[in-house]
Amino acid sequence: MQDQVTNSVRMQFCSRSENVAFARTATAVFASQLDFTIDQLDEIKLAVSEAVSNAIIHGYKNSPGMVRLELNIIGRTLEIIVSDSGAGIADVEWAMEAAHTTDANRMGLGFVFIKEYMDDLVVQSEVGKGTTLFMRKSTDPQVRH
Amino acid sequence: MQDQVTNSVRMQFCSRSENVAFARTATAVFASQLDFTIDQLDEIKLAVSEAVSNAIIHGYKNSPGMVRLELNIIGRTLEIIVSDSGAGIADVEWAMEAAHTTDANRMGLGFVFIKEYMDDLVVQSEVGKGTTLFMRKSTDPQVRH
Amino acid sequence: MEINAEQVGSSLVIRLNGELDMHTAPSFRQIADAGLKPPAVKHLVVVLSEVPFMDSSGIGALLGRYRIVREKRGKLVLVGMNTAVRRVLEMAGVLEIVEVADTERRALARL
Amino acid sequence: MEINAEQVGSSLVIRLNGELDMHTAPSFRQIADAGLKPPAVKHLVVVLSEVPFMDSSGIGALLGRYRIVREKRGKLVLVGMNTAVRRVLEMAGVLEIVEVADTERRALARL
Ligand SMILES: Nc1ncnc2c1ncn2[C@@H]1O[C@H](COP(=O)(O)OP(=O)(O)O)[C@@H](O)[C@H]1O
Ligand SMILES: Nc1ncnc2c1ncn2[C@@H]1O[C@H](COP(=O)(O)OP(=O)(O)O)[C@@H](O)[C@H]1O
Repeated sequence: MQDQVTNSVRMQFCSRSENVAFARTATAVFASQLDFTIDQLDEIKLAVSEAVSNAIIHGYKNSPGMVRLELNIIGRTLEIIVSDSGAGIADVEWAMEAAHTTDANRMGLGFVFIKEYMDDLVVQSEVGKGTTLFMRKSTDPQVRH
Repeated sequence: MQDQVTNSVRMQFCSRSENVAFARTATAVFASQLDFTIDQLDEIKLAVSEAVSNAIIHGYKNSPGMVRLELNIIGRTLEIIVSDSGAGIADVEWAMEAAHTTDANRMGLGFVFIKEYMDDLVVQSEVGKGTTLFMRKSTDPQVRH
Repeated sequence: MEINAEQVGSSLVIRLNGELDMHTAPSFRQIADAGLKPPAVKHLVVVLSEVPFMDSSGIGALLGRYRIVREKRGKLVLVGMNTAVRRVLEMAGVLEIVEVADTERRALARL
Repeated sequence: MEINAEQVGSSLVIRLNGELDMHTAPSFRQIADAGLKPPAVKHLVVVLSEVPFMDSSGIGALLGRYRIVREKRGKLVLVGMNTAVRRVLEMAGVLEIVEVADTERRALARL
């Protein structure tokens, strides 16, 4: 059975560091329409925080741009799509590995956390065009996509 | 001195009753980037709750549609724009008066609350096209626009 | 929103936990109206201490129940409002027509 | 984020109040690095009991300070993590290299 999108919100905000907190909190508020546990909501907040931070830091290199965040409720699953129109990732597979980073001041943990906490992660990226992360998390951890 | 928009977020969500809570909470989270008091944040939540409820109830008459919510930080002022592409208001001046309502089950308090709690309210509406509320609130209550 | 309803003598006590708006007001309305059906139930006590937020949809739901108990020659008593909720109820003029009590026990003692 | 820093003997105690992410990490970093400048200050105690959230930017800021105290042959002690913060620090392997204490007093007693 293919569930329908029953509720959705699309957000677009400036690539400013204070909006990372906005993005993860707004996502948690929306996500609480499903019966996620407190721990699961914490996991969702972390994943959004990492994805939006990456869009600001790596995508837009801390200069002005717009980050998009789309949330869809599909049955008992929350779909989270974070995208930027920034630098893009040259080698997505490489970037997704633990400790792999192109910024010496960072640790390459973002994708590790997202993979650990989300049921599903798909990354689409094109150099010079931007990056989109498709994430899914179900209230029922048995469900895999 | 004309201040610039320093931060902004645009949201778009389904006209579902559960999104009223999402909208007011997300707005309060974004608004807390300015140094509003707790009371002022409560006032902002109420205004957004009324505006979004109206878009869903009167604009879309509880049928599917998209509500737009735009937040701009301009100096020490928060601008809140709530709009729908719904029914529109035939007589805006009449509708904004206390106890005026076109729905016998309601009380005509929404606009009263918004006017009381916001520094500024402008309503643009066209029958069959939709309604937009422009609201402003400053952390410094002396500032009027 | 969690809603707990209990009949105590001639009063219906409803304890709300959560925000009262257009999304949650319908269940409050339903549960209150069902509890107020029996002719023996005349009064309504609504405990708001765990209600952090209420807007005009919530106020409308309260005033609708006020009309029902008034027809029964009963009273509506509101218990334990926080500042935000008290302010909107005040602005709406609700506090001038309903009774207010500090605690559920005091509310019931008065009825 | 509120940040409170105090030198206690050879230790710098930093008490954080708020979420530690890319927005708030820079001020933590700045205040910690300033407090760790004096050669007499060898250890860093970070009180996390009022930190409801931390992501990889926060972890990066902590690990950067860990490197500084290690060069001074001092220790980094983390105090009072909630479940969410403990989980990400564990996943990142941070809890294997730093010290952990229940209270600020116990942390200082150990240094
Ligand atoms: N939105 C993005 N735009 C461009 N590059 C990105 C984006 N997200 C991630 N990357 C690349 O992937 C690498 C790994 O990301 P991540 O695992 O989050 O670690 P970190 O942020 O610590 O570098 C980054 O260093 C960067 O090169
Ligand atoms: N977004 C909207 N679209 C269409 N009509 C609206 C909208 N907002 C308000 N109205 C009209 O204005 C009237 C007064 O609104 P309000 O003061 O909020 O009171 P209430 O919602 O209780 O009716 C409504 O009854 C409705 O006719």
